Amino acid sequence: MSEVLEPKKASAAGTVASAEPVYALMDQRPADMSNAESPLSRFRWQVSSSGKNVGVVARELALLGHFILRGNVANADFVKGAAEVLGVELPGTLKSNAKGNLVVRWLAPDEWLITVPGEQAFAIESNLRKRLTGHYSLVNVSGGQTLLVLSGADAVNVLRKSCHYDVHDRNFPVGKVVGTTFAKAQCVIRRAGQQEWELVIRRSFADYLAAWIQDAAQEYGFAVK
Amino acid sequence: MLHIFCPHCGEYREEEEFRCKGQAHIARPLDPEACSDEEWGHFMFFRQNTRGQHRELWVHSTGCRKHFNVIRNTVTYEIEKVYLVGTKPETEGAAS
Amino acid sequence: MSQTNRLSSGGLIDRRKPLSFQYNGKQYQGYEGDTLASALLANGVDIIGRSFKYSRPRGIVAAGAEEPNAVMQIGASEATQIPNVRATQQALYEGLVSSATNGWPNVDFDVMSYVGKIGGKMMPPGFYYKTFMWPQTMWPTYEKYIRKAAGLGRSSTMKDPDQYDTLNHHCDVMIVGAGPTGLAAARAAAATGARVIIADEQEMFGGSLLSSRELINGKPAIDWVRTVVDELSANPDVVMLPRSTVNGYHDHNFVTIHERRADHIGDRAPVGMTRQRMHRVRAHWVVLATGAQERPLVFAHNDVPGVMLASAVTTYIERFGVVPGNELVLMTSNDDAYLTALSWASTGRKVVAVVDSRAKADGDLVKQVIDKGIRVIFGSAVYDVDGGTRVKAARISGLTADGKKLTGKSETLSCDTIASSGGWSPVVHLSCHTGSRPVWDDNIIGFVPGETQQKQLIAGGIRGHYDLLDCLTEGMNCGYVAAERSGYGPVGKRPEYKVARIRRSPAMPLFLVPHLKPISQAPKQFVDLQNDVTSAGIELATREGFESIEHVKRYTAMGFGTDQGKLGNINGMAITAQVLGKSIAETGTTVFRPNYTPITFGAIAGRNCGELFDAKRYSAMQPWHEENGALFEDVGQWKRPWYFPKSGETMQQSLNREVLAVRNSVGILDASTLGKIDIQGKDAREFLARVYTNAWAKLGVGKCRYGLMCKEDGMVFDDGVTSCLAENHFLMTTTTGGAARVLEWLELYHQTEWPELEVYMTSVTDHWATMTISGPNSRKLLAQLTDDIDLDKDTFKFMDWRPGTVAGVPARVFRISFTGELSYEINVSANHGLQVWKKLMEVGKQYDITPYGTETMHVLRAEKGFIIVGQDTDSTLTPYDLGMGWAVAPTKPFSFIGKRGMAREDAVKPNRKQLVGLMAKKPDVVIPEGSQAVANPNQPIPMTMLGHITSSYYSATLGRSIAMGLIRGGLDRMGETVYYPQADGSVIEAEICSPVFYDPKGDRQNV
Amino acid sequence: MEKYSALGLLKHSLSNHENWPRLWHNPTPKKKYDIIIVGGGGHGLATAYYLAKNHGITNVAVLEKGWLGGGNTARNTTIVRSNYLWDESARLYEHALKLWEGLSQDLNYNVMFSQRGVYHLCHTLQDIRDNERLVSANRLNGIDNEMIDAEQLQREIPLLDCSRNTRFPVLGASVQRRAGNARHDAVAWGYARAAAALGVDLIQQCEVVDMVIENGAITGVKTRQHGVIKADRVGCVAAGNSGVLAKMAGFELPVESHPLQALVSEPIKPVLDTVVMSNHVHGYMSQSDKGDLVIGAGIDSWVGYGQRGSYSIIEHTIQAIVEMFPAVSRVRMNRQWGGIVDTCPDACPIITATPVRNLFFNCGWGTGGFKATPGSGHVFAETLALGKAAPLAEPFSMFRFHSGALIDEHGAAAVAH
Ligand SMILES: Cc1cc2nc3c(=O)[nH]c(=O)nc-3n(C[C@H](O)[C@H](O)[C@H](O)COP(=O)(O)OP(=O)(O)OC[C@H]3O[C@@H](n4cnc5c(N)ncnc54)[C@H](O)[C@@H]3O)c2cc1C
Ligand SMILES: NC(=O)c1ccc[n+]([C@@H]2O[C@H](COP(=O)([O-])OP(=O)(O)OC[C@H]3O[C@@H](n4cnc5c(N)ncnc54)[C@H](O)[C@@H]3O)[C@@H](O)[C@H]2O)c1
Ligand SMILES: Cc1cc2nc3c(=O)[nH]c(=O)nc-3n(C[C@H](O)[C@H](O)[C@H](O)COP(=O)(O)O)c2cc1C
Ligand SMILES: [Zn+2]
Repeated sequence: MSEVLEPKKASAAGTVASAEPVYALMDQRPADMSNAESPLSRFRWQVSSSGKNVGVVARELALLGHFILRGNVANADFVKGAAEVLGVELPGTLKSNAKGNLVVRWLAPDEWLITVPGEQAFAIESNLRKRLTGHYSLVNVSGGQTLLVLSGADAVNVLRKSCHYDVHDRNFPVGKVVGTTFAKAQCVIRRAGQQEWELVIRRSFADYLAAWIQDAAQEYGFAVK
Repeated sequence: MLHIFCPHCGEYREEEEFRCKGQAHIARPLDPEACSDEEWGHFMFFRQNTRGQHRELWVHSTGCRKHFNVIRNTVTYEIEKVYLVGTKPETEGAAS
Repeated sequence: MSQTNRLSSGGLIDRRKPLSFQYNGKQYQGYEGDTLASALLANGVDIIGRSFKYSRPRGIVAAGAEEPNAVMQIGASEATQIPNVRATQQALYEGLVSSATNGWPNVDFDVMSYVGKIGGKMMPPGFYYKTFMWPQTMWPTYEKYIRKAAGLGRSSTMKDPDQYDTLNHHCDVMIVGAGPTGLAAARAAAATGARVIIADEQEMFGGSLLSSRELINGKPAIDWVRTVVDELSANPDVVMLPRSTVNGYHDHNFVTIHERRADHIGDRAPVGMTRQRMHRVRAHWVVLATGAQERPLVFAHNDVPGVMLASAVTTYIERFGVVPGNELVLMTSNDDAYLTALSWASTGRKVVAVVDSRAKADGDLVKQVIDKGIRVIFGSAVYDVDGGTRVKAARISGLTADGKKLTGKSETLSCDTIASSGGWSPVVHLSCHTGSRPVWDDNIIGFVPGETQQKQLIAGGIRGHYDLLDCLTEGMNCGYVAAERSGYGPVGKRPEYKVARIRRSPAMPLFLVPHLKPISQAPKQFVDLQNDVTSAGIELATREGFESIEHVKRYTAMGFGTDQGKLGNINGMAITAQVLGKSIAETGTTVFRPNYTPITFGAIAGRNCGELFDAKRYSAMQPWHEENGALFEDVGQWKRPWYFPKSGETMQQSLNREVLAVRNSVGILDASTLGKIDIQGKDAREFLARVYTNAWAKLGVGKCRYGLMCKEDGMVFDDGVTSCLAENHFLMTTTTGGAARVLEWLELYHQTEWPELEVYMTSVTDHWATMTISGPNSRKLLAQLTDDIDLDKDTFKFMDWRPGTVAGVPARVFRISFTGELSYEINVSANHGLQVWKKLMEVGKQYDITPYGTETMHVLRAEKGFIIVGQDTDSTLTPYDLGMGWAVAPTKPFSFIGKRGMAREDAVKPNRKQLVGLMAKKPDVVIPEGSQAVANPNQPIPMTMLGHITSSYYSATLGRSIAMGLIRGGLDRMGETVYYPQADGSVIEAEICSPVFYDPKGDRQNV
Repeated sequence: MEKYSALGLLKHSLSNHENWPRLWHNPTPKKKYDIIIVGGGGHGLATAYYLAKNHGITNVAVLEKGWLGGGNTARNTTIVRSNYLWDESARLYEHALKLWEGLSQDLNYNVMFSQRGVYHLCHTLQDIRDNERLVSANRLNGIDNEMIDAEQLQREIPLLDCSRNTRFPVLGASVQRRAGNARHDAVAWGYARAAAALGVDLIQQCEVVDMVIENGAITGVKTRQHGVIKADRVGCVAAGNSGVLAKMAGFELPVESHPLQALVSEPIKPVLDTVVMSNHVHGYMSQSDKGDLVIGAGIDSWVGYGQRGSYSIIEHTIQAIVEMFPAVSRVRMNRQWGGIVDTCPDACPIITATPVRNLFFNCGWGTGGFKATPGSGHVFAETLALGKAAPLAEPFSMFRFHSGALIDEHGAAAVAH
């Protein structure tokens, strides 16, 4: 494709003046969450028979609010605004910032994943919408993905069976975030603790990945919390 | 198995995370209607297919999803340089 | 059975742990620490197989990866059969079941060997190219018999009960080979804090030291090995992989290692353990410490059981406590083989003579042998062997100084074992995998690794450096250098190694021992034992013009076997050079490629089989579909409900029921798999205008529009509905299969062509659960589930969307239709998809709501003439060809993608294939999809074809069959008849019509 | 040329095979030829043979930079079939298949052409539709091809897992029974021998490094080893290196060269006596007369001239093979290798005049040109003799990429073969 050295002027053909809101905002959580199904809520885990040492523990952090935020870091007000609303700075390359239950992960130079407790989702979305300026995008993807935390001494080995990213302490310190391939899917991995790895799992791949993970973990002893 | 430096992630990553999108720097004609069939066909299909130092476009598809350019030797497979879309590599290698 | 050849002491076997095993149906005993080969030798088994082409009896030749003969069938049950296992690399375990691979009726008495004996002369290399040509029709018969003779071992016919897996690694220093060199390197690198991996294909670390009598720092070498192994094991940043073959060295220092985790334990892996594991390593630096393999000498009848490699004999004695014979003749061109004579003599068995091709030699080892009173015959060589199933005698003769001719009288030395050594060939294989070519080094009489692109260091035997002290020092230095270049060290104090040096006299380059007769007339002198390649065969190949070493390889099959020519290749190259009058350097080598030794398919596949072969993608409503008996269709990685049969129904009956339910009341489809892309930014509209063929400037908020996407060539590649959510906010849908492709394509254009456009795209395919309710009762149904969406037909019009609440869940409802009926696509966050679906089913019961799958959806849309990209299109069709010119806005200001392409000379030709409707003249005949149309079914073959049927169904709505298809110039041929000749000879007649079979005005969706 | 026969073999065995004649010689190149063919692969050698045999043009040289047949001809998985979708390609490949059917006799060299059948598996409903379309088109074009269901398939190929337990169950297959495979090296050697016997100069270790072009017409080529060699016409048949040669002549081709890999197992007793290919799970396999399972792997997405590709491609291929043939899980892979395939955007070859007068190209066969070897040589010889495209070659001009008259065979070509 082309080498764009001098960006052409955007054509203005598309813009029509209108009083309509610029972005659609919608609280997508029903008041009654009792029937909600997270991507892994129905998965029938096969855990190791009791008595065996447990090297890997899986735990789903279900039904959080997930948002993809995109914007330009050169826009100081966007960066500032996001930090104001989120209470943490937008993290730089391959990093995450967390404040309580709110975690912001770097996904790309202009893209972050924000996860928050489900009940705060709409408030944060609204506040971001109110505060952010310039060219940006904010998308609620809460129904499309979930977090699965793998912990235990052998969690790292499950990762090594599943993706080729270097998970050694020296390369993957706590707090780092990496988007990579995982089995035959894509996955964002954050090291949440010394022995804690948090995977962002897309809903449609959830059964496959869960089956993959438990299979990989069997030899170490596997439990689900 | 290539080991590719993603300039956006600032790290080397495994080839499986990327996809090669072919020759780099193929300018889409600014006025397609002014192109002859031959010129348009050339834009779409004809390629340098360089043996040696080759510039190509890659995308970090399972990572940051960003495109970038690579100078790679198609015989030795060594990657000589990686640079952002919209920039020129600092040193001009003799494109062969 | 007694182990007649077993020594009572010595070696690294554990005599307290006897193991019984089976070979060719008989029980034998060996010990823990044995290989199958050492155990067979201990039991005095001579013949372990028959050769491939001539069916000659063969014995064990080597002790490692270079073994060409002892390839056995292993496995106690059908499902655990493993063909072609090298006995020299198979650890013995209790209950191992093995048998020889070739030989009929058995290896000791083989009928085929007579064919080989009689027909051997008729079977020079390439004989089959010259025969079996007449009569032409006989070839399949000839081939059947050729194939019967093919192959070594046999594959299991059952599913493998074992599992395999893969582990990824990254390291600073990857060390291949755990001989003295590799261990010294690992120790050095690890001391710097670098991350180190060291792998060796043998059962334990130590390499050549496992059979060495040398001392390191005053202690037996094996003690040093144990110390280093303990030291490395204690370091968490060192990964140690015994029984692990580095099978491939790939570009950018990517190394694959095949670990046999359970092959030494039993017939199959213990429960909970994978049988084998592939390690995929990305290394900063690679140190190759793969050592050297001994080269045999080539002489007549050198394949008779009892002819072995000198170093292998040493290994069997020193490491396994096995003396593979009683009377040894040793044939050598160098000093090292004298070690074999010393070992043999130390067991109390007889060394008949050492036959040394050199006029003289006075190295330390030579002196020791002479001092022992062993007969050493200088300036001579073994040129022929007596014996059929075991060596009976060696024929020796004087040899000229250049090794080209025999001189003097010949003598016959009776013996049962001939060990030979023609020097050493560095194990350069891995260094060549990434394209580097080895170079010949006259000093060491061998090929060494050539220049490489890789971050690779080489040390020890692989460089032709065999002195133990040199190996340790070089290994250590490489370890430090590799670590330092990876950013570690330097370390203060380096270990010191004290090893007594052995003085060696110069070796002689000798490969083929001449015979009294010329090569072509001499008895067979085997070069590649597995493929029965002889020096005469090589000579013949060159005589016929096959002069390149690559031609020689392919014409003779030299190096094609499971040993990949480890034993024979260099000799073959030397012989080729000799007969061509060239130097070995000029002749060169063939290409060494992965694998170093063969590795199991299952291991490479790892856990990616069966259920885990590929992701199965499901929507949020999957549990319901499963519970309600859906059958599934694979669409990309998705499993989509295909149809929902009720008990006793045929497929067609189900489809009819589902179709009519939609037409008459209401049906429900899980449409979640459609690709969905959220697009935001002030230039979103402009972006859409560039990537779709139609116009987007005026699409108002709350409105939806269908669009076609083309590639630059103007051919349709995806389609879907995009909705305006807000002024700068759109939701695009794509085909199920196209979702990822489309998003990547959009990003490509945005990032590389139009970065100035302010637009961001985010996939929301998984986020939204989408259920389509379709049919005249769909509004009524929806009305019962929402109180905040005004469903009035004039407010919420066709191609509108509205936000609101459905079944208590916030939703976006799109009034779009792929069935032609009044339809609503309800989108909710997928966390609530199942609950809303269930509610719809529950409330819909009163309308007999009917779930339908992709097949019914296809029928419904075909009744309306709606296309499915990928089924009705095939990347050769423009929107105009599809009769969808209405979806192209050629006057848009920007030259949208595809515009120029669809204006090319060929794309605007009048008589292109165009999509039309087709009605079989007999309404109950469904024209098979794929059928090709002709204007005249009676024309001779090849017929002129007009196009093919892309979609074809029985329409319960219309009570007849319908079809869509391509017809050349079809849009102008309405009403004409075309013919579809079928495989059974019948011809289906059909009329060209509009593809809109039902409700052409669209009244049903505009209600 | 000495005629090969069983009797001859017996005769020669009596003289210890000391008197076999050479299959070809190593002539010193002449200063000028009527026609130079660049590339001594199967296609180049076949072209030379048919030029001499059919057109009486024997003042011909084949210039090969390495050893005869050492390019993709030495590296392919030897599948031969003619069941292509579009009329243009179907005609070309069927022309080739007909020539295959008498090739051993024609060349007096047994190329072991074995019509053991080639199966295309269908795993999805769309696969079925595509194959039905192909079968129907083939039938009306006079090319044998038929659909069979999963049960029959299972009976015909016991090794194949046709159960419902696989990730992508096999729903059926199309099979061309006249298709099969051949001994690849023998094809090159047989053509070389026959061409040499008719007077063609086969010059190995002779790399073309430049083109001599005067007034828009080619007059010769410059070689690394032998300087300039003149010719009235030049035909380039250099497969993966076609782009490099085009560059020498000053133009680009709609071709990219990619690594394509293949691999073999150790030799085992016969378990598979046909060729099975699956586009969907992406792998294919046959068993050679020596007993090794011959497996074609996928293509790397990047341009590569190194005759080797990425390991991940091998992994995917073997996953597919184990998925299709679970019984071979314990069999081992012996060797892998790669070739450089010249791929065209429409997965169809280019047989063409070029912007340079008297210079012709035959390339773009990509992952599937072995099967075309006799037909390609036949048609290209005619093209070189005529000085313009032979009728069967006409649709395959490089200029179709201007007009848009592409012949999209991706569906039929799909996996590499
Ligand atoms: C792994 C693999 C599997 C395949 N499987 C199949 C299959 O199953 N069925 C099938 O039909 N096809 C298959 N193919 C494709 C097939 O191999 C090729 O299309 C076909 O062999 C091409 O033949 P060729 O004679 O044109 O090319 P080649 O055999 O490659 O010959 C071209 C020759 O040109 C020479 N050359 C290049 N540049 C120069 C120069 N500058 N000067 C002099 N000489 C030069 C090269 O050295 C080479 O020998 C496969 C290919 C590969 C790589
Ligand atoms: N001339 C001689 O006397 C002579 C000749 C050869 C070797 N030796 C002795 O051999 C030693 C040479 O030491 P070295 O360490 O270089 O070689 P080595 O032979 O001791 O060790 C090499 C090790 O690498 C392993 N190996 C090779 N390829 C492998 C692969 N692809 N994957 C996994 N493992 C692989 C081998 O199994 C072996 O264990 C010295 O001790 C020397 O005395 C002596
Ligand atoms: C159909 C076919 C079968 C092959 N069978 C074998 C085999 O049994 N053993 C082997 O070592 N190589 C086999 N090869 C591979 C060749 O050794 C070699 O790798 C290939 O011709 C490429 O050449 P190169 O590796 O020298 O570059 C086979 C190749 C083909 C095309
Ligand atoms: Zn990146």
